[in-house]
Amino acid sequence: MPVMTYREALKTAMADEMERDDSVVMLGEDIGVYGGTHVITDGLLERFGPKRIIDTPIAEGGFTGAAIGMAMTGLRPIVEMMTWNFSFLAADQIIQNAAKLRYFSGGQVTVPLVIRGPNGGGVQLSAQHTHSLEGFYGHFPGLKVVSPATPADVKGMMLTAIRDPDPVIFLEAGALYGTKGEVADGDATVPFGKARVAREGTDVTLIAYGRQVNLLLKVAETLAAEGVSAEVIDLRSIRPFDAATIVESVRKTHRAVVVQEQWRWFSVASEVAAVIQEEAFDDLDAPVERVSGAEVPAPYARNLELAAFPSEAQIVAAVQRVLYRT
Amino acid sequence: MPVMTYREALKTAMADEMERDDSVVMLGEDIGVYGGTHVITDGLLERFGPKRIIDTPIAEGGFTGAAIGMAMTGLRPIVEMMTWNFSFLAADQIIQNAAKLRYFSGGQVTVPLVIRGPNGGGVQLSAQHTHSLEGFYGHFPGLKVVSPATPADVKGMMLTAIRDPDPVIFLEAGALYGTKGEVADGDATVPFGKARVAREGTDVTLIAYGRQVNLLLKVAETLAAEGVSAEVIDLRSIRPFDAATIVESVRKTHRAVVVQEQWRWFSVASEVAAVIQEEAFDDLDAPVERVSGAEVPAPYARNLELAAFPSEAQIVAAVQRVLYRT
Amino acid sequence: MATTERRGKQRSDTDVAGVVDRNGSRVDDATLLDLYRKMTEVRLFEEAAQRGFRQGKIGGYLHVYSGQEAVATGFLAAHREGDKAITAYRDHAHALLLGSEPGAVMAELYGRGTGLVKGKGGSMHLFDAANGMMGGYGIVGGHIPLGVGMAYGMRYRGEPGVVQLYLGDGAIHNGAFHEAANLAGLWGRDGLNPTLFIIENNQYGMGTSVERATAMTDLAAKFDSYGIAHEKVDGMDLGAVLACAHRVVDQVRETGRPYAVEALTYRIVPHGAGDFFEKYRTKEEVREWRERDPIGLLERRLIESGAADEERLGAIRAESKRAVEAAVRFADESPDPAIEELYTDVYADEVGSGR
Amino acid sequence: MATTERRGKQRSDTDVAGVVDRNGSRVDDATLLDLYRKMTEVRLFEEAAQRGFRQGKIGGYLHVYSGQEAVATGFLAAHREGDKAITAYRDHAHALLLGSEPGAVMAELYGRGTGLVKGKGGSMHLFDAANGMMGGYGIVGGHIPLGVGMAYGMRYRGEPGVVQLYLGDGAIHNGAFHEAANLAGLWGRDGLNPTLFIIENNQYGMGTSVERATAMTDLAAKFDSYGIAHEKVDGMDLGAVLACAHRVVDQVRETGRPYAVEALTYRIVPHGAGDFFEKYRTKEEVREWRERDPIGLLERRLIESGAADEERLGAIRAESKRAVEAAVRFADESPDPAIEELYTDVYADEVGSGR
Ligand SMILES: Cc1ncc(C[n+]2csc(CCOP(=O)(O)OP(=O)(O)O)c2C)c(N)n1
Ligand SMILES: Cc1ncc(C[n+]2csc(CCOP(=O)(O)OP(=O)(O)O)c2C)c(N)n1
Ligand SMILES: [Mg+2]
Ligand SMILES: [Mg+2]
Repeated sequence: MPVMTYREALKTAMADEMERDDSVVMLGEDIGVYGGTHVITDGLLERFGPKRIIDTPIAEGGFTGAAIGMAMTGLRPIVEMMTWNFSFLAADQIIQNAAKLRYFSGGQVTVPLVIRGPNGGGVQLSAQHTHSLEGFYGHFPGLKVVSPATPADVKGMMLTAIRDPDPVIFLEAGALYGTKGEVADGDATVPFGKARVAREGTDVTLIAYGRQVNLLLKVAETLAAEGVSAEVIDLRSIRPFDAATIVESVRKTHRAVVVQEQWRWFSVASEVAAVIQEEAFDDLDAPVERVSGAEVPAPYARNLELAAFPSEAQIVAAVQRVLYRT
Repeated sequence: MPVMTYREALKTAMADEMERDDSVVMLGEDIGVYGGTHVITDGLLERFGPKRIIDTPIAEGGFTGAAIGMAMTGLRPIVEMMTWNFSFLAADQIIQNAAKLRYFSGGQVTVPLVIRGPNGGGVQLSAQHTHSLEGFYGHFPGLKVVSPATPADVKGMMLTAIRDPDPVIFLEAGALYGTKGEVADGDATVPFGKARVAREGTDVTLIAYGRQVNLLLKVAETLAAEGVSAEVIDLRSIRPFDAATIVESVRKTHRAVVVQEQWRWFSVASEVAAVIQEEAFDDLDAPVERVSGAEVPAPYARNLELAAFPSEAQIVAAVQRVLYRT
Repeated sequence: MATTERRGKQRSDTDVAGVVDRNGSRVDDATLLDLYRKMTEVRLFEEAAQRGFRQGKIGGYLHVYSGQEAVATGFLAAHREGDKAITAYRDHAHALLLGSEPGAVMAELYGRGTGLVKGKGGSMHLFDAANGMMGGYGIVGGHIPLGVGMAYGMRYRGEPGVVQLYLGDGAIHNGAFHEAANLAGLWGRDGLNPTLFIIENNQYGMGTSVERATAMTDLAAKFDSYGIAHEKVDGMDLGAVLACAHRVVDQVRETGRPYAVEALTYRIVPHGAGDFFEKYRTKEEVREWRERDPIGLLERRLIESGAADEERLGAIRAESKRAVEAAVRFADESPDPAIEELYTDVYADEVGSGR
Repeated sequence: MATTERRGKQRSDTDVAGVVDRNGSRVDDATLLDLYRKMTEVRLFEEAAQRGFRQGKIGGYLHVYSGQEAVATGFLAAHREGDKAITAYRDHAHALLLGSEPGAVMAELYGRGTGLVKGKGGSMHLFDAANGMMGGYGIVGGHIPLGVGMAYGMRYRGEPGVVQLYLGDGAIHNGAFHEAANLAGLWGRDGLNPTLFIIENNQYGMGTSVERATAMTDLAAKFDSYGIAHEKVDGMDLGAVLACAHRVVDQVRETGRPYAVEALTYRIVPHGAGDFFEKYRTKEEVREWRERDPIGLLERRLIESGAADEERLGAIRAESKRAVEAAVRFADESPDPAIEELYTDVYADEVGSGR
C-alpha cells in the first residue's frame, strides 16, 4: 500500500470525491488563491475552478450557513474551518440549523454537509487558538462527529463523510498533518461508529482519539518494557460512540485509562468513564482514570503549554494507579 | 421568612444590587420599554433609567461582547439572554473573550459579568428553543456556571454572581419562574460551589439541578411510600462542581441516579457518574444510572415532548435498577 | 400615520387599478379577486390560530401575520415553480400562499401527526419543500445565510429559480444578516446569487422600534454596503407590492444577482399570541394603522375600480371562512403523532444514533 | 500604486511640513523626529521578532506591522492619558507606541515570565492596561464589541476617554463588526460612545484582497449603515495621519459619538511570519508599495523640509536599534514563567477552580 501523509490522504479523498461527484463543492477562507493555510487545498482551485472552490470573507457563521443552504438544494459542500477555534462563530448555524433541519422539517430536508479543519492544540498557539471540541459538538443529536488519527482513517472517513446524508463534524488532528502511514488506493471508506483497536493487550485498556492515540502507542511501548500489556483503543468516532468495543476490551483487561487533550469536566473522557461503569461495572477492578488537559485556558509559554497537555508521565502514573502499583 | 416566586426573588436580588452599586447595569433585548419577555425586568427602566437598563437590538454576540468591554472598565453588567437558546450567537464572545481575558492578559483584566436567562425546556417550544446548556458552558475554565432551583437560591446566587469578579453563566430554571418559596430578606447570599441536600435519605442518592430537582423530590415521595429512602442532591453549581457532597452521600447510600434534561452524551450526568466511580468506587453497589433527555432535537407535539423529557417513571425504574429490584 | 411619513416616501409603482404583471399587462380582475381570497384566508387562518392558542390547543410560540398580508401575497404571486422561499417564525402566510394545505398547516400548529412536518416543528417550522417552502426558522437572522446558500446552489446546478428571502426589520442588525448579504453581493457579481431579500418592516422587533434598534433607520439603504440594489414599497398596498414583485423577481431571475425590497407594513396584533400587554406602542398608533389594513384597502380599491361589489367580496370571504373552518376541523380530528416518531428524522440512517 | 487609484482619492489634510496638532498649530520638528524614532523602533522591533521566529525562539503565530507604522504612530500620537486602545493580533506596534517596555514586549513573544502578560498570551495578546493598551485579540472581529463596550463604560463613569478601536479590512465583513458598529451608532446618539474606529486597510485579509471579500469595496462608507460619520486617510503618510488623528480624536472626545477612519496602507511582509509563499499578490505590487514605505516617505519629507539631515536620521535609527537590541537581550536572558503560573489568573479567587 502506498505511504502518504495525513495531509495528502485527506486531500486525496476530497479531490477524488470532487472528481467523482460534481455536487461536491468547497468553501472556506483562503482555500483557493492563497492555497489553504494548512496547505490542504493547494491546487484544487486550479483543478476545479472558483465555482467549486469558493474563497470566502472572514464570516464563519455566514458561510457555514450558506453551505447548509447549498446542501438543502442537493449540493454536498465541504466547509473548511481554518481551525475549529473559529467555529464558535458558526455554532448557531451548526447546532441550530445543520443538526436539526431534518428533524424540524419532519424529514423533508437533508443536510449532506462536511465541516472540517484542524482541532486540538498546536505549538504555542495560546488561549484562543487551542481547543478540542469533540465533546462540545458531540453533545448534539443530529450531528455526526469524527476524529481520525491516521492517514488511512482520515482518507477513509472523509470519503464516508462526504457521502453521508447528514452533517459531519470532521475534526482533524492538526498536529498530525505531516505524519505518514499506509493508505489503501481507491475507494477505501472507513465506516463511522466503529472504534479501532490500535494495539492489543491484556492488562489495561488505554482509550483516546486524535493525536493522543500516538501518545498512547508510545506509552504502551514503555509499559511493555515494564511487563504491562496495554490495549490501545482509538475511538475514531465521537458521535456515534462505539461503547461496545470499549466495553469488550475492559471485560478483558478490567482496567481503563482515558486520555484526552480537552478539559476534564463534561468531556469525552467523562462519557467514556460513565459508559464503562454502566456497562462493565462488575468487570472493573479499579476506577476508570482520566488524564485530561489542565483546567486553564491554553498558555503561550512552551513550558506552561507542555505542562497543560497530557504527558506520557501522567498517563503512566494513571496506569500505575489502576494497576494498584502505587 | 417572606414567600415569593422565583421570578420575584431573582428580580429583587438584581434591583437591590443595582440600588447598592451603581456600577451594575443591565443589557438585553426588550428588557426595558417592553418590560422583559419573561417579566423579570419589568419596572426597572422606570426605576434606573435607560443608561442602566439598556435595550439592545437583536445582536447577542455584539451586546454580550460590549458587556465584556464594559466589565473591563469596571462596570458590573448583567446581560439578559432572552433565552439561553440564543447564546450560541454569543458563544465566541463568552468562550473566547469572557472566559479567558483574565488569563491571556496575565491577570491585568477582570470581567465581572453575569449572563442570565431561562435555560431548559418550556412547553412545546420545539427544537430551536429547547436546550439545557450546563455542560456546554461548564466545560470551559474561566467561567463559573450555576443553575439555581429555588427562589432562595436564585436570589442568593444572583447576589453572589453580581459581586463575583469573574464571568458567571447564570442558568435560570425558566419553567420555575412562577414557583414559590421562602426567601430570606436582605443580603442572603448563597455561595458558589456548594451542592444542597434537598432531602435526606439512606438508600439511594438522586442528583439533579434546576427543575429536575422538583421532579426528584416528587419521586422521593413516591419511593418513600414504597419503603425506599432517597437522598436528593441539588447541584446548584455546575462549575465549580461540588464532588464532595455527592461522594459523601454515595458513601452512605451506595447507589446513585443522576437526572438531567440535557442529552446524555458528554453531559453533566456523564461527569457526575465519572466522578462517583472515581472517588467512591469501593462504596458503589451498582452502576450510577443516568436519566437524560431523549437523543433527539426537541419535538413540538406535546406527547412527543413529554416522552423526550425525563419522567417520574423513568427515574423510578432507574432507582429500581440500582437497587437490583428488577 | 406619523411613522410612515417619518420614514420617507414609499415607491409605489401604481395603485391596484393599474397593477401590472411581469409581462407589463394589467393584472386581470379574476387574479386580483383570487389574491383577495388568499389574503382573507390568511387573515382568518391567523385568527383561528389565535383562538386555538387561547383554547390551549396550540402550544409553544405563535406569531401571526395579521396586517402584513399584502407583502407575502404580493411577492409570492410572482413565485414560479422551482423557486424557493424561506422566512423566520412568522411563517403561516408563506406556507399557505405557496400552496400548503390549510388543514396540514393548522394540524401542525395543533401538534398533530397529520401536520405539515408531522407535528415535529410547530408554528415556527413550517416546511413544504415540494412547493418551495424551505422553512420557518426560530432564530432571528439564522435563516438568512441559508437562503443565500440555496440561491447559490440553484444557480450552481443550472436551475432558473429565485429565492425569496423574507426577514424582519429586527433581523437586519444581526451579524448573520451582514455576513450573508455580503456573500450574496459577492456571489451575485458572477450571476450566482438570485436572492430577493424582502424586508418585512413592520416597524418593531418585538417591542423595539426601528428607531430604537439603529441610528440609521433606512433599512433598504443598508444593502448599499454589499453592492446590492434596493427599493422600498408600500407593504400595505397589494397593488404596489404586486407590481414591484413581478418586476424585481424577473430581474433577479434574469441577472442572477441579489436585490432587496423594504416593504413598510404593520403588525396589527401583538408580537406573539401569548403577549397581552403592549407598553411599547400606543393604542392610537395601532388604530391608525388598522385603518390602512391591507385587506380593507384592497376591498375599497376593488369596489372603486368596479372589479367587485360588496356582495361578491362577502361571498369570497365566506369561501375563505369555510376553508379555514375545514382546516380547524381537520386539525382537531387528527391524531397525535405516533410515539415512535420521537426517534425518526434525526439521522438519515441508523449509524448516527449509535447505541 | 494601481490599487490606491482604484480605491479612490484619499483625504490628505496636509503634508508633513504642514502638520497641525489638535490646537491647530504646526507640529514641531522635535515631535516629528520623536515619532520618526518610534516608527523606526517599531520597524526594527518587528524585524527582530521575525528573526526570533526563524530562530525558533518565538513560537505560535507572529504577525508584524511592517509597512503600516504610520497608521498607529499617527493615531496614537493623539492618545491621552485615560484613553484606551484595542486591536487584533497584529498588535506589537500599538503596545510599543502606548509606552510598553520593548523588553517586556519581546519577552512576551519569547514566552518568558518577564513578558508583558507573563508569557501567558504571546504575540497575539499584548496587554498593558496601565497605559491604556486593552489587548491584542486572536479572533478576527471578536474585539470590536469589546471596544464599543469600553467606550460606553468610560462615558457611563463620566470619564473623558476615547477608545481607539483598530480593525483590519478583513474584519469588516464579520458579523461582530456589524453588530458592534450598530451599537456604537445607537449609543453615540446619547453621547455614550466615544469610539474611534480605525480601519487598517492593508488591502488583504491573509490572501484575500478587499475586492475578493466584498462587492462594495469602500470600507469607510460601510459606516453609513450605522449613522457613523467617516473619512479616509493616506495611511502611508504620517503627516496626513497625524493631522487627521488630532482632529478626529478631539471630536470624538467632545461629542461622545463614534467616528470612523479608513487608513489605506500596505503590509510589505507576509501575513504571518510562518508564511513563505504568497500566491495571492505579485512581487511587483509589493515592490511598488515598498517605494511608498511610510518610513522612507517620512525621511524624505523631513529632509526636504529641513527638519533633519541624513546624519541626524541615522543617529535616531541607531538609537532605535540599540533599544531593540536591548529588548532582545532582555528577552533572551529572561527566565521561563514559573510552572505554578499555569494555574494562576484563571479565576480571581479559589472558588472557580473547584477541586
Ligand atoms: C437570535 C434571537 N434572538 C432573540 C430572539 C427572540 N425574538 C423572537 S422574535 C424577535 C423579534 C424579531 O423582530 P423582526 O425581525 O422585526 O420580526 P417580526 O417579529 O417583527 O416579524 C425576537 C427578539 C430570537 N428568536 N432569536
Ligand atoms: C474568526 C477568525 N477567522 C479566521 C481567522 C484566521 N485569520 C487570522 S488573520 C486573518 C486575516 C485578517 O485580515 P485583516 O482583518 O485584514 O487583518 P490583517 O491581518 O490584514 O492585519 C485571518 C483570516 C481568525 N483569526 N479569526
Ligand atoms: Mg419586525
Ligand atoms: Mg488586512
